[in-house]
Amino acid sequence: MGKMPLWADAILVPLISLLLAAFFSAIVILGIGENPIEAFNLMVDGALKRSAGWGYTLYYTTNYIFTGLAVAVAFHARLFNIGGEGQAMIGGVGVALACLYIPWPHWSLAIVGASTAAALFGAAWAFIPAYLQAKRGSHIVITTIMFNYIAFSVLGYLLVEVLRPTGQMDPASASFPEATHLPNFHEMFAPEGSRMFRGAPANVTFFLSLLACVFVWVLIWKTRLGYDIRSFGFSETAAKYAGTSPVRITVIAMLISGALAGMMSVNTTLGESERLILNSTEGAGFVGIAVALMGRNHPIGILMAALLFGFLAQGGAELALWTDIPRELIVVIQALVILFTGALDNMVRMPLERLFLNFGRKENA
Amino acid sequence: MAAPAASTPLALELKGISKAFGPVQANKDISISVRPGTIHGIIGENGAGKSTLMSILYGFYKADSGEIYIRGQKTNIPDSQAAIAAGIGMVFQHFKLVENFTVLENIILGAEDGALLRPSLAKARKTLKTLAEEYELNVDPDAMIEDLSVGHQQRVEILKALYRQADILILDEPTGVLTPAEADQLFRILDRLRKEGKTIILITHKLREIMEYTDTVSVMRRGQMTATVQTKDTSPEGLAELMVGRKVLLQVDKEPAKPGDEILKIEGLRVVDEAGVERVKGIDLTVRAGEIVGIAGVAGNGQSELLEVLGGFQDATGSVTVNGQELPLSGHGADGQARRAAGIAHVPEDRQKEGLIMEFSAWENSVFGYHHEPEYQNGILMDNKGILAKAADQMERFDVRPPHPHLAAKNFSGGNQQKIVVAREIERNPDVLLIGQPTRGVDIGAIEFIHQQIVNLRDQGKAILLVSVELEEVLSLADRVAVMFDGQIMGERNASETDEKELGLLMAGVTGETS
Amino acid sequence: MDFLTLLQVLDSSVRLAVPLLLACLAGLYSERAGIFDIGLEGKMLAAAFAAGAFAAVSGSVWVGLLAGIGASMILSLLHGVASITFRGNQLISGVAINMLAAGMTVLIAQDWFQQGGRTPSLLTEGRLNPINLPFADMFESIPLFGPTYSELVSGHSLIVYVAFAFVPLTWWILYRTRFGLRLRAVGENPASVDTAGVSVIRLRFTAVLICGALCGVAGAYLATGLQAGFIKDMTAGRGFIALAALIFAKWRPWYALWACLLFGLLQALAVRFQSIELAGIVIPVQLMEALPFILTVVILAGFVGRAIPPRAGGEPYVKER
Amino acid sequence: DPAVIFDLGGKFDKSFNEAGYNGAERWAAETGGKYLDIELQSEAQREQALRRFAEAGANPIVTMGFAMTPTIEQVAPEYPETKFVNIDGWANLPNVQTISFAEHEGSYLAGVMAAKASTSGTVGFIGGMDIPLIRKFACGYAQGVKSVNADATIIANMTGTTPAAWNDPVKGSELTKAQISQGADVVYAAAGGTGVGVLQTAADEGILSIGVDSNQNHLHPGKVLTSMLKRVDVAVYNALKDGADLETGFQNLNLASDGVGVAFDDNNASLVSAEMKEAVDMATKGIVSGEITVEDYAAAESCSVLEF
Ligand SMILES: Nc1ncnc2c1ncn2[C@@H]1O[C@H](COP(=O)(O)OP(=O)(O)OP(=O)(O)O)[C@@H](O)[C@H]1O
Ligand SMILES: Nc1ncnc2c1ncn2[C@@H]1O[C@H](COP(=O)(O)OP(=O)(O)OP(=O)(O)O)[C@@H](O)[C@H]1O
Ligand SMILES: [Mg+2]
Ligand SMILES: [Mg+2]
Repeated sequence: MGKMPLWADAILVPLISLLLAAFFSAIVILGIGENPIEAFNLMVDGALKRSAGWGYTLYYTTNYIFTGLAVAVAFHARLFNIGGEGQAMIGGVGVALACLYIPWPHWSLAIVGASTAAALFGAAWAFIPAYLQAKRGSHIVITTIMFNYIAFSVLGYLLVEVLRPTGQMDPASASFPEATHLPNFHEMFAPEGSRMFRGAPANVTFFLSLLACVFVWVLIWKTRLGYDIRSFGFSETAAKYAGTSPVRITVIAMLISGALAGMMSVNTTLGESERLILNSTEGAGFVGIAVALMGRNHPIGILMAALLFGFLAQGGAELALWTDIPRELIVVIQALVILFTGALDNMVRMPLERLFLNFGRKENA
Repeated sequence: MAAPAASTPLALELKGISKAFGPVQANKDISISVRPGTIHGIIGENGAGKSTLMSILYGFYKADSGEIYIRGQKTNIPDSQAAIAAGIGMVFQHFKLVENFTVLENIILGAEDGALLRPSLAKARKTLKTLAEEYELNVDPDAMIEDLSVGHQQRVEILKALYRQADILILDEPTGVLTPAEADQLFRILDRLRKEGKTIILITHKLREIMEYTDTVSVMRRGQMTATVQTKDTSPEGLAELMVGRKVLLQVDKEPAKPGDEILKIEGLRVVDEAGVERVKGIDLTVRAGEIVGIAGVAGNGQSELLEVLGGFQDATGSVTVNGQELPLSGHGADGQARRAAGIAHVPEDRQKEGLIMEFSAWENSVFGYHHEPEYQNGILMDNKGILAKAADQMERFDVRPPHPHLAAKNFSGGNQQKIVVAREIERNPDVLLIGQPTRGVDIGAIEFIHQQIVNLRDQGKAILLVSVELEEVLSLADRVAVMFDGQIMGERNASETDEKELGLLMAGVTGETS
Repeated sequence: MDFLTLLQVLDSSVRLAVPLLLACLAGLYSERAGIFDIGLEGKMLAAAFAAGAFAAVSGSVWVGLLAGIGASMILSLLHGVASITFRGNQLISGVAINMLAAGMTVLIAQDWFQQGGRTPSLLTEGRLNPINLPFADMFESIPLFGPTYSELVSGHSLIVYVAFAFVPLTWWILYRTRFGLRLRAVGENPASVDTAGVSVIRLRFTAVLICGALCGVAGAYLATGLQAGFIKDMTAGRGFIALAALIFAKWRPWYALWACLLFGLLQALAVRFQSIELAGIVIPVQLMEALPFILTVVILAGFVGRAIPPRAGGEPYVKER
Repeated sequence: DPAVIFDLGGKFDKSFNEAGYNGAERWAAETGGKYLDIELQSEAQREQALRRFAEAGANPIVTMGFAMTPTIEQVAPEYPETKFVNIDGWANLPNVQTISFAEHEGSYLAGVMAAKASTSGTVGFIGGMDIPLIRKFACGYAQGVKSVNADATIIANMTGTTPAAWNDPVKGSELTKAQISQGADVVYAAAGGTGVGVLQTAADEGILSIGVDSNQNHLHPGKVLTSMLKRVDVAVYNALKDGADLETGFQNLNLASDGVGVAFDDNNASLVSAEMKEAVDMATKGIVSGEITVEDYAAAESCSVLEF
C-alpha cells in the first residue's frame, strides 16, 4: 500500500509549509528593502539563543496555549468561540478582584484562587452566548463577537471608574500585594547570582498551561464528557439518539472554553503586569483561533503551534528593537504562517500524497 | 421483448476501466457492454465498486484508465456535463437534490435555457406536465424537495434525467428506500422507458428485482467484473453465489415463535411534531417476549416517530410500559440513556446519521449510547482499553469486515456499518430491541447474517419490534405484523396467515374484512 | 428628539450603514455559494489602502476605486485558492487574510509614503464627493418631505446610492437568474450542481470574486468617501459587524439591508447620545458604547431565532478522499 | 547611542508618540547621531525593551507614556549607570528624569481661542479613549471656553473606551457631524488618529477645528484654528541632546516653561484676530503669574465645568 505514512503528514507537511511561509516572508522583507537572512538571525538570536528570549517566548506561548485550548474545546462541540478575547478580559477582572480583595498569605494559594476566579469569570462570560445558542438558536459567532466588544466596555468602565486608584493616570487597577506575586523563571531556575531568565515574564503559569493541555487531552479523549462533546460535535442527530442533551453539551463545552480563555489572564494579569490593565489580552484570543486550527484541535498540536507563535511574537519584538522594520512585518509573517500551515496545507499534502502513492506502487510492482 | 438485431451498435461499452481512491482500488480493469433497449442489472457486495463504476460513466469521478464507447462512438467524459451531452442520466444512491429548492428549480438546475429563470421555469413546467402524463411521474412542481417523500424525490431525479433527454439511464439502488408500491410503479416506468428504446442500468442488492426486470446481469466483486449473464439463464441462488463467493441462504431460517409475557406495551400513544402536525394518532401495541412484531407501512406514516418515541428522542403522550414499568414520554428521563437503562436497545433507521458517529473509530462506536454505563468507566476516566478489547471481539463475532477496530466508521461499507450497530445493540442483551430498516442498502450476504442475529435474539426470549418498508422482509422475519397508515394501526395479522396483497391494501389505508 | 435631530441621526445611520451593507452583501455572495468568509475585514482594509494610495498618487478617485476593488479581489482569489482549489479550512484562511491585510497595508504604506502607515490626505478630486440630487434645494421649504429629501436622501456620495441599489439587484440576481439559482444551489448541495453538469469550482470562484469586488467598493468608500485617505486599521471591526449582520439577516439581501441599517442606527445613536441622564442617573459612556452590541444580542435572542446557514457552507467540496 | 521607546500607539500616531518621534528625528538630523527605537506591541515588551536597550549600553533611554512608569520603577534601579527619561510619567528615582506636561494649561488657551472664534456659542471636544488624561485635556479646554463666554455650551464626546478609539477616523467624523448638528462651530480633537477624521470633517463642513500635540495647522490650511502644542518633541530633543549628562528628577513642562502652548503660523494667521491673540496672551500671562489657576482633572478627579 502506498499510503502516506503518518510521520509525513504530521511532520513533513507542516515543515514544508513553514518553509514556504518563510520564503514568502523573505520576499516581503526584501520588498521593503531589508535583509531577510539578517532578520531571521535576529529573531532566532533573540527568541531562542538567550534564556531571557526563551522567557519571553514561553510567556507568549502560555497565553496562546490557553486561548488555543479554549477554541479547541468549543470546536470539538462544533461551536466556534470567537469570544476568547472577551472571556480572557473578564477573566482578568476575576484575577484582579481575587488578588485585590483577598489577603493571600502566599503565592501558591493566590494562584489557586486567582485561577479559580479567572476560570469562573471567563466561564460566566461565555455562558450567555452558550445559553442563547442552545436555547434560542442565536448564532454563537455573532454573540461571542458582540461579547468581545461588550467586555471591552465593561473592562474600560471598571478600570476608569472603579478599580483605578485615585490620582493614577493609567486606566489600571492598583498593583497586587507582594504576597501574590508569582515566581518567574528567573526566580525559579536561575542559580544564585546568575542572569538566567532575568527580566523575562515567563512564570509558573507556564506549567499551569501545560497542565491545562493534559487536562484537555484527558477530558476530550478519556472521559465520558469528552466523548459526549465530540460525538455532539460530529453529529447532533446522533448525539440525540445517544441521549445526550444538546443544551447541556453546548453550555458545558462553552463554559470550559470560557474558563480556559479566562485563565490566560492568570499569566498576563497576575504573572506579568501584577495589576489589571486595559489591554492585557493583546489579541491573544484571536491568535488562539489560529493556534487551535493549526494544532488540529489537539493539545500537542496546540502546544507546538503556540510555541511557534510565541517564537514569532518574541522574535518580532527583537526585530523591532534592533532594526527599522515596522512592527507590522511580524503580523505579516504570522499571517503567512497561518496561511501556509493552516489554510494551504493541502497544497503541500496533495503532491506529497501522490508522490508516496507512486513510490509505493513502484515498490510493489 | 425482442432482442435488437446484432448489427445495431451497443448502447454502451466500457473497456478496461480502472479507478483507485488513494490506496483503494475501487475498479480494476472493468469491461462491460450494454445493448440498447435493455435493462442491465449490476449486483455485487457492498463496496464492490458498482457505484464507482457508474459514477465514472456519469463523469462524476475520473477513471485512471479505460475507454468509454457510447453508441459505438468513443466518448470522452471528463465531467457530468459531457455525460449529459452524451445522453446519460443517473439517479444516485444518495440523491443529488437541493433540499430547499422546489422540484422545478431542481429540474432546471444546469439545464436552464438562458440567463433568466422565468422562461426556463415556464418551459420546464410544461415539459414536466407532458412527462408526468407520459410516464405517470406525478410530482407537484412547486413542492420543496425536503417536503417530499423519498419516493417522490426519486421521481424528481428520474424526471431530471428525462428532462435532459437521457437515453441511457443509470439507477443506483433505486428501491432501497421505496415502498413496494413505489417500487412497482418505478419498474412500470422503467419498462415503458425500455420499450421506447432507452437503455437502463440498474444497481441493486435485491435478487428478485434482477430476476424479474432485467435482461442481462453483471456481477462485481472486489472491484472486478466477475461475470455477465443473461438473466433468463441464471437463478437467484446462482447469482448470490457469484456475488458472495459462497452459498447464501435467501430465506430467513426460523422456528415458529413461542411468545411469552408481555414485555413492551404501548397504549394511546400520540406524537405531535415541531410543526404541530399529529404524526402518531393513538396507537395500542404489545410485544411479547420471544416474538418479533413487524410494522409495515409506507414510509412517513408515523413508524419513524414511533421508534423515536420508544428510543427516547421524541416527546409523546400516552403510555408505554416495559416489563410493567411506566416510561416517561417527555421531559426529564425521556432520553436515550434512560431508555437503555429501562432495557430498550435501538437500531435506528439511519445508521449514518443516528446510529454511528462516522468520524469515530469502530471501537468508539461500539459503545455509542452506552458510554455512560459504569461498565465502561475506570474511575473518572473511560476504560478505553477494555472497550477496545470488547470491540475487537465483537467485530470478530459479528463478522465485520475488515475487523479493524481502529478504522473510522465512515470507512466501512454500508453493510458492515450496519453490522457494527446491530452488534452493539444486540450485545447489550436488551429486553426490547427496536430495529428500523435493518437491511437498507445492505448486500445479501450481510442481510442473511443480520436476520440470523435478530432471530437468535428472539429465540432467547426477547421482545423485538421491527420497522421496515420492505414488505418481504417484514413478512419473512416477523411473527406478527401490524400495518401503520396515517399514524394509526390499521390492523394486525399473523405473518404466516397473511400475504403481500392483504398487507398492501392495509398500507394504502383500505380496511375491511378480507378472507 | 426633534425632527431635524432625527433626520441627522438617520443621515448618520445611512453613512455608517453603507460600508456594512456593502461588506454584508459581499459576504452574502460568498457564503451563499458555500464559502464562509471571515476575511471581509481584511479585504475592506486592503481596499481602503489601495484606494487611498492610488487616489493620492493619481489624483483620481476612480483610479483609487479600481485599485481598491483590485486589491480586495486579489485577497479573494487567495481565499478561493486556499478554500476551493486546495480545500483548506475557510476559517483559517479568513483569519490569515485579515492579518495579512492588517500588516501589509501598513508595511506598504510606510514603504511608499513614509507617513507612518498612512496615505497622503486626498484632495477633492481624489475623493468621492457628495451628490446633490435634483431639486434638493427647491424642496427644502416643503415641511417634512423637504428636509427629509435634502438632508437624508440627497447629498451622499455615489457609492451610497450604488450600495442601496445593490440590494434589489442582489435579490434579483439570486432569485431571478440562472446564475443565482446555481449560486444558491452550490451553497446548499454542491454535488447537485456538479452532477447537473455545472462546474462547482468555477461557480464558487465567481462568487468569491464578486465578494471581493463588493468588499473593494466598501473599503474604497471608507478611504475616499467617508475619509480622505487611509489610516491603519481604519475598518475598525466593521467587517465583523457586517458578518454579524449577514447572519442576522439569515443570508438574505433585503434582511441584510435592514440589519445593516439597524447596526448603523445603533451606532449613530451611540455617537449622538453619548451620555444620557435617566432618572437622575448618568448612564456611563461605556454603556452607550456597548449598547449597539447589547441590543444586537437582545434582538438576536428575542426576535430572530435560529439562523440556518447554507447547508454546504464552510465545507470544502470533496468527491474523492 | 540613545534609545527611544514608543508606546503602543506607534510612532506615527499623529500625536503624542509622533511628537516624540519628530524630536528624535530633529536631533538625528542636526547632530547626525543615531538612536535605537522600538514601537511597543505588547505590554510584556515594556520591560524587555528597557532591559535590552540598557544592556546594549543605550544611554539615555527615553520612554513615551505614563504606562512605562511601573516598569521603569522596576528596571531602572538595576541599571544605575543608565539614565532613563519618562515622558508623561511619575517615576521618582535617582537615575530617572520624569517629564510631565500641563496639558490643561495648553488646552485652556485652546478653549479661549475656540470661544473667541465661535459665533454660535457652542464648541465641541472630541477625545480618543476615555481615560483621565484625555479628561484633563477636556477640562482645561472647558475652563478656557468658560473664561471667555460663561454661557457657552461645551459638547464633549469620547470616541470609545478601547484602544481602537485612537484609530477610528470614521467615528471621529460622525462625532464631528453630530456636534455640528448640535450647533458646534469649533471642535477640539484630542484623539490621535481619530482626530484626522475630526479635522477632515470639520474642514469639509466648514467649521473650525483644533489639533493636538504636534502642530496640525498645516493639515487643512485656513481651517484649523490652532493646535494645542505639547512640546514632547522638545522634551525628547533635549533629552537626546543632553545625552548621558542629562539632569534627573522631575520636570513639569507648563505654559511658563513653554512646554505647552498654542500654535500660530501662516496656516492659521487668517483665522486669528488681534483680539483673539490678545485674549490668549492675557490668559497666558495670568496662568504664568498664577493669577489664573487651571483646574487639573488628573489631580482632582473631577471637573467643575464639565460633566463626563
Ligand atoms: N469517494 C470515495 N473516496 C474514496 N474511496 C471511495 C470513494 N467512494 C468509494 N470508495 C471506495 O471504493 C470502493 C468501492 O465503492 P463503491 O461505492 O463503488 O461500492 P458499491 O459497490 O457501490 O457498494 P454499495 O453496495 O455499498 O453501494 C469501496 O472500497 C470504497 O471504500
Ligand atoms: N469519501 C469516502 N472515503 C472513504 N470511503 C468512502 C467514501 N465514500 C464512500 N465510501 C465508502 O464506500 C462504500 C460504499 O459507499 P456508498 O456511498 O455506496 O454508501 P454505502 O456504504 O453503500 O451506504 P448506504 O448503502 O447505506 O447508502 C462504503 O464502504 C463507504 O463507506
Ligand atoms: Mg454504491
Ligand atoms: Mg450501498
